Amino acid sequence: MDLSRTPAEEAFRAELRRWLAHVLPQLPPAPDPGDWPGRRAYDCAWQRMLHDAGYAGIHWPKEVGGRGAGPAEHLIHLEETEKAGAPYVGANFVGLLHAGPTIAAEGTAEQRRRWLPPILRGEQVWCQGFSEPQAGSDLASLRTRAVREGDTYVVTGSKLWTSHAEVADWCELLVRTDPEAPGHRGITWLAMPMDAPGVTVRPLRTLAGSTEFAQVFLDEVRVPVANRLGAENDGWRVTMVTLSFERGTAFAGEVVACRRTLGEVAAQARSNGAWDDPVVRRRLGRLAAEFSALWSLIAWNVSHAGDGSPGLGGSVFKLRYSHARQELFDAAAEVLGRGSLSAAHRWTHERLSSLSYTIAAGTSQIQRNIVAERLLGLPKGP
Amino acid sequence: MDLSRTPAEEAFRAELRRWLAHVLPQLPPAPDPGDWPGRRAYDCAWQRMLHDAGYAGIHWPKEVGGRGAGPAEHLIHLEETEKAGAPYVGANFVGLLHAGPTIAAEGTAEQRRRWLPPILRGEQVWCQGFSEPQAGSDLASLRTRAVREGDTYVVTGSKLWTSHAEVADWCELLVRTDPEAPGHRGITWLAMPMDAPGVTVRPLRTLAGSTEFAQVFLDEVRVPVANRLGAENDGWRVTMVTLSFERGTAFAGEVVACRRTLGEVAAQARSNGAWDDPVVRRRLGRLAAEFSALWSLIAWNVSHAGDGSPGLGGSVFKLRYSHARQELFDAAAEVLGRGSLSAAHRWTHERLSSLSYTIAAGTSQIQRNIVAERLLGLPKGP
Amino acid sequence: MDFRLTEEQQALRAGARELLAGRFGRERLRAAVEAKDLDRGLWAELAGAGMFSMRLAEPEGGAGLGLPEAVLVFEEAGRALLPGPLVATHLAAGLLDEAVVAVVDTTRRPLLAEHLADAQAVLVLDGKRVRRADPAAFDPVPEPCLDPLTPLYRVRGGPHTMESLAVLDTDVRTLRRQGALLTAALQLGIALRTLESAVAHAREREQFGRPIGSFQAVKHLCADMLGRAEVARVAVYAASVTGDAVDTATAKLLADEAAVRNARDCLQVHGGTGFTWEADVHLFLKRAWVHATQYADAAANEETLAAALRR
Amino acid sequence: MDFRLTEEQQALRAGARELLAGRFGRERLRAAVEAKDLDRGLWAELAGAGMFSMRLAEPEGGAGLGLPEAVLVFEEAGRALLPGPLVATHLAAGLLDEAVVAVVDTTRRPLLAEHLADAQAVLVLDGKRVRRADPAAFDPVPEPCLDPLTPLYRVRGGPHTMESLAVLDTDVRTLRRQGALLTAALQLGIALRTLESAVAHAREREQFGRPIGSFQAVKHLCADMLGRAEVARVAVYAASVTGDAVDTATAKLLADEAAVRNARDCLQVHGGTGFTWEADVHLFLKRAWVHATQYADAAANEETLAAALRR
Repeated sequence: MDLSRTPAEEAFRAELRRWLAHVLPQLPPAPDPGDWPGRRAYDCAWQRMLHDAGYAGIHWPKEVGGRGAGPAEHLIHLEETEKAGAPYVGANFVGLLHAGPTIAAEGTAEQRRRWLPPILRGEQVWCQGFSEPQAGSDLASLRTRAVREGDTYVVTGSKLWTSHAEVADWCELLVRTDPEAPGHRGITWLAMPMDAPGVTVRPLRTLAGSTEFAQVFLDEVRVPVANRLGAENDGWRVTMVTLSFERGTAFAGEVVACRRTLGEVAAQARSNGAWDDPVVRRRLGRLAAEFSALWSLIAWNVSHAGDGSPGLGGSVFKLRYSHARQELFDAAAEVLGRGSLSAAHRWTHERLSSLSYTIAAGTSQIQRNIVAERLLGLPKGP
Repeated sequence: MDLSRTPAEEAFRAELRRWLAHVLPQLPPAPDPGDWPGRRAYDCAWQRMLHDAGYAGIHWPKEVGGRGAGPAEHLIHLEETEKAGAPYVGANFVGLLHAGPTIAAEGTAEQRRRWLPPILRGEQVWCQGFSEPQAGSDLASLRTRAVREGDTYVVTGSKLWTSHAEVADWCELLVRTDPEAPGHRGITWLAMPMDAPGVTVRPLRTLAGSTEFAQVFLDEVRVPVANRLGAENDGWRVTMVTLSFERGTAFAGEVVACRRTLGEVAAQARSNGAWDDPVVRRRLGRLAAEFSALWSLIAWNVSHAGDGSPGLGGSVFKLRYSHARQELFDAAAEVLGRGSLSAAHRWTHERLSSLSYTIAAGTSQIQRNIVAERLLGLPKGP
Repeated sequence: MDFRLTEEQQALRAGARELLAGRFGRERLRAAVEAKDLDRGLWAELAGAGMFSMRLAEPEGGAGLGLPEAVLVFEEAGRALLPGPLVATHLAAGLLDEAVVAVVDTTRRPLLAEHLADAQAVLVLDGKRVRRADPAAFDPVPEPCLDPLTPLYRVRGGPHTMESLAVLDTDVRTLRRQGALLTAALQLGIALRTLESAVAHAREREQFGRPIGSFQAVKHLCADMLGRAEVARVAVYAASVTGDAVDTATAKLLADEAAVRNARDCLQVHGGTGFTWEADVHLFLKRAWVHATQYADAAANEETLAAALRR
Repeated sequence: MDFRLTEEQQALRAGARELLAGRFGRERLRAAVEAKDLDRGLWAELAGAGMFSMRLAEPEGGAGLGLPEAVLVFEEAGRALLPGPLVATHLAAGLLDEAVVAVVDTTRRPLLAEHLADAQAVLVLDGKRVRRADPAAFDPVPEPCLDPLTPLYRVRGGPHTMESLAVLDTDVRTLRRQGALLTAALQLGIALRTLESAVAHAREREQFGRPIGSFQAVKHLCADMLGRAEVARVAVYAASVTGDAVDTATAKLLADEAAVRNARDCLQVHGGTGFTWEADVHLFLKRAWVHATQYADAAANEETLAAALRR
């Protein structure tokens, strides 16, 4: 058990800090949240800067274009970029954190050469076409269908909760290629160009009032068979390789941000008198413990990432983190008192969007099933 | 919605108070908790005093020997006896609150004449033989078997969690008469004399260190067919008539007692300084709200008792009450601080025995199923 | 003692539900989300039906009804998610003549007030007195509210503003208590409606080849929702009968919790389908959050209850 | 940075587990429940194995190990529900020569101390200093403890008693912090063991024709138990590496909660079968309650954490 940094790790941190201090002031002003092309351009420009400085794909293997850094550097990178207020991964989320790692793990040499470098350079944006109106928690029941015609799949159906669909170049798409096969079988992973004829994107307004997500309609979209990752009908396994992995570190930056927010909530409480109430103080103290332990859990998961069974600790992390994040913004609302009713306060928007955390990417109920069945070995329900 | 008392109700209360003030000082000293014959004698003597004063079976119909009082008098009775510190129903619990009402509802005229008056007069004590080692929450899977031989059932098996078994005259027993029938079917209700040959009682020590319960072993015990309530194989329905009813008012006295305890905990907090901590104060305030509402819920259930669907509100009550009771003694422990470690404090024993409330008579998990399926109409699980 | 609703009370509640279903159904609700302005036609109908004046004596234009009846009507208003300064206007009946009345509670910071622009008069509550003011006296500045159906205003008002206002001849504690109770009734309606919505969705929505309501995880969420709603219901009804301050704190505390947590769990049961702007779940949650800050919040109610223990 | 246990640490933990399984298995545990007295033979073996002296330098008779190693051994002790003043005796290594040492914390009321009659010496902690005393100095009176494996004593000790005691040359804050951390490690062991016990029971016990572990209600209890245990584990390990006061507050807070709530849920999963004296579940719950009051309780830990926010 070693949480200290080696001289090499400290040197990495120092160099990263210097670089961040140098480049961040050069960034253009952040775009308006509703300006999708502007957001794409901004996020991709940032990704290009990371790439040119050697920070793109920090923990990706060198052979696919990454830096090949170890867990310590990976965590330092997440921590320092967050602390410096660097831009989020934004439009490059799916490419860097899901589609990319999936291609790296399951793609042919040709596929890796084709898709990975543009992701790392911030040239191509990916989105994710997994969820469907009828397949929410039960992803395996998806209905979007692909029929093979020669060397092409013809895809028809619709996808929900797709972020950045408006500005994406590619969509990692799960489709049903065998309508007879039950559940997980009969699903195939395809890379679909978003400019293909038959693709329609319609923005979806969330309860927070924003349009972070879209619905994607697919009407006989033709996707080359060469765009398939893995074998036909093997898409479920292909996807799960990364789905479980994703849950380890994808939220590391957010945990750093939550700890910063918690400090701001405490400062607000000190300034408006709420701090005099031990109920408020102790609630914030408890949240400090939770986020501190979640950070340790990430360090633990990252340290064990090479031991096989990647990301099984991710379900435990997601269960606790999603709840803690909601608690944080509830506590912030308590500190604000009647001020929490204002939609203009940025914590209000965060409070609302945090409501999705116990639902998206597997509800807390589903996560508990996964933990109980896969980690604890309890028998499957009927 | 009327929570006021009519002059007649107030007169009933005044008379009851006068009577309690008169008789309670005449009671002998309460027996030692481990002295079962002493407890039986004490509880039966108290029941006899209630009977002679016209307070036995307060809400039982007059035709079976009760007073036939309405819901208001019933609640006043529960409230005043508790407030006056009168003895609990104790050894007569099963007779007065379960076996008796079951016999009243399902027994023949002859059976009612035979068993009810001795219950009301405090002459015969009943115990309950429902639970079994292999049939806890899944009561319907009970294995104690009764084979009919002429006008006799020969019963073999064992029962668990039977209170007052050492001193009971009768046991209301559920047995399996049709081993082929699935689940609820094939179960029969019998009144078994506890002095019948083949009945062995072994005390069971609980985690609280006390022996409130016993295990009852049955080795070819012969029970006359005349002791059967309802038809053969219809025992499940016979029992459920009262099981659901029981959950309405059986805990009314306890809720009064919890409110008194809460006041004592507040007094203790005021005397040891814990009261200065708003976390403690607000926790106690919240418990005060909960117990106040639980009392209102009893009044609500009692007022609606005549409307059919008896006791469906009982599951909701039991869910909340069992949790609130545990919370109360946890809060008491917080107020006592390190003093809560003392086994000599009476709140410690209450804290430990309260742990059974979310388990006994249907775990909270089972209660939630009942609420969801029977009250909310959600589909049964597979 | 008979805690059951009388036939008249049942009829009153059914009438209120029917009126609201007809005049403020789902389409009107969604239209109101976009429109923002108070529907004065509907308001006049509510006034005509006695929603605000019902507790005044008949000679004064009321129906001579009591708090229990008001609570039943407000429960229905909560269930329908009816917008507008309902409680304030009801409390002002007999005190002010204006048709739409808002409340400014000067004991709370930051000083925010709901519905000011729609109101013709304001009840100003501090710790000791009830005053009346014109909305303009507070120099209101619109503040975007998280609940799209509750317009909110940042108001200015120091002691100087307050002392120049006309004092009304009524007891501020009674007014606050009744305001808290009627708000609790609105919350009760929200708690019940979100329970029904969750149950309906759980019966209908299929995942893994079965209605999700057949899974224990969903069942148990719904069972706990019912527990909260029923406990809140008896607490609100009991406080309406006794009018007692501690009973009112019990009612507000439990109804606030039931509304917020039931709306929250309703969203969880709906999953992604409840997370859109077009689904109604969020409107209930946001309104429940607004009401939970009104008249007395959880901290205040718990302290009231604690202070009453072995006084 | 590599948060994994080294091979030596894994071997140490496995060794501790093996030793305890051999010397303090279920039969010995149940015998200890009846016997009450400290098993001095076992104690000597633990001492011989370095349980108390392990952090001393080798020339001083220790193994030169650190807090991370001590935490792993204490986790195993918690898992085995090993009785005795383990933490106090460990803290006293290098300060006192006695084989069995108890602690009296004079900052807490009522003044109760564990294991006094078995101890040959006492570490007395107030807010500022560490002193040593003979157990008799406190005039101890046995007080029945809810945990049958933790003998408890009511002790007398005013300022007069305290000031006459010898002051030890060590920092009270460090001692308290290490005491809290090692107690957190015991709690971690309890949290893990009760999780395993619940899972084993849920796999085996059948109701309604299926193992109860196939029901979501039971599954989700167990999943949340794992969450608590794993979060407590990383918090305890991290604090053992940094030695930091705020990290220790995090560890104790989360480990206390994990132990108490896991033992509680373990009992719920066991249902009636766990409610008997003969079942072991209650022993874990009672011990977890005892530990939760030691060194720093939830209120103290939360205040420590709050104070560190944006200091």
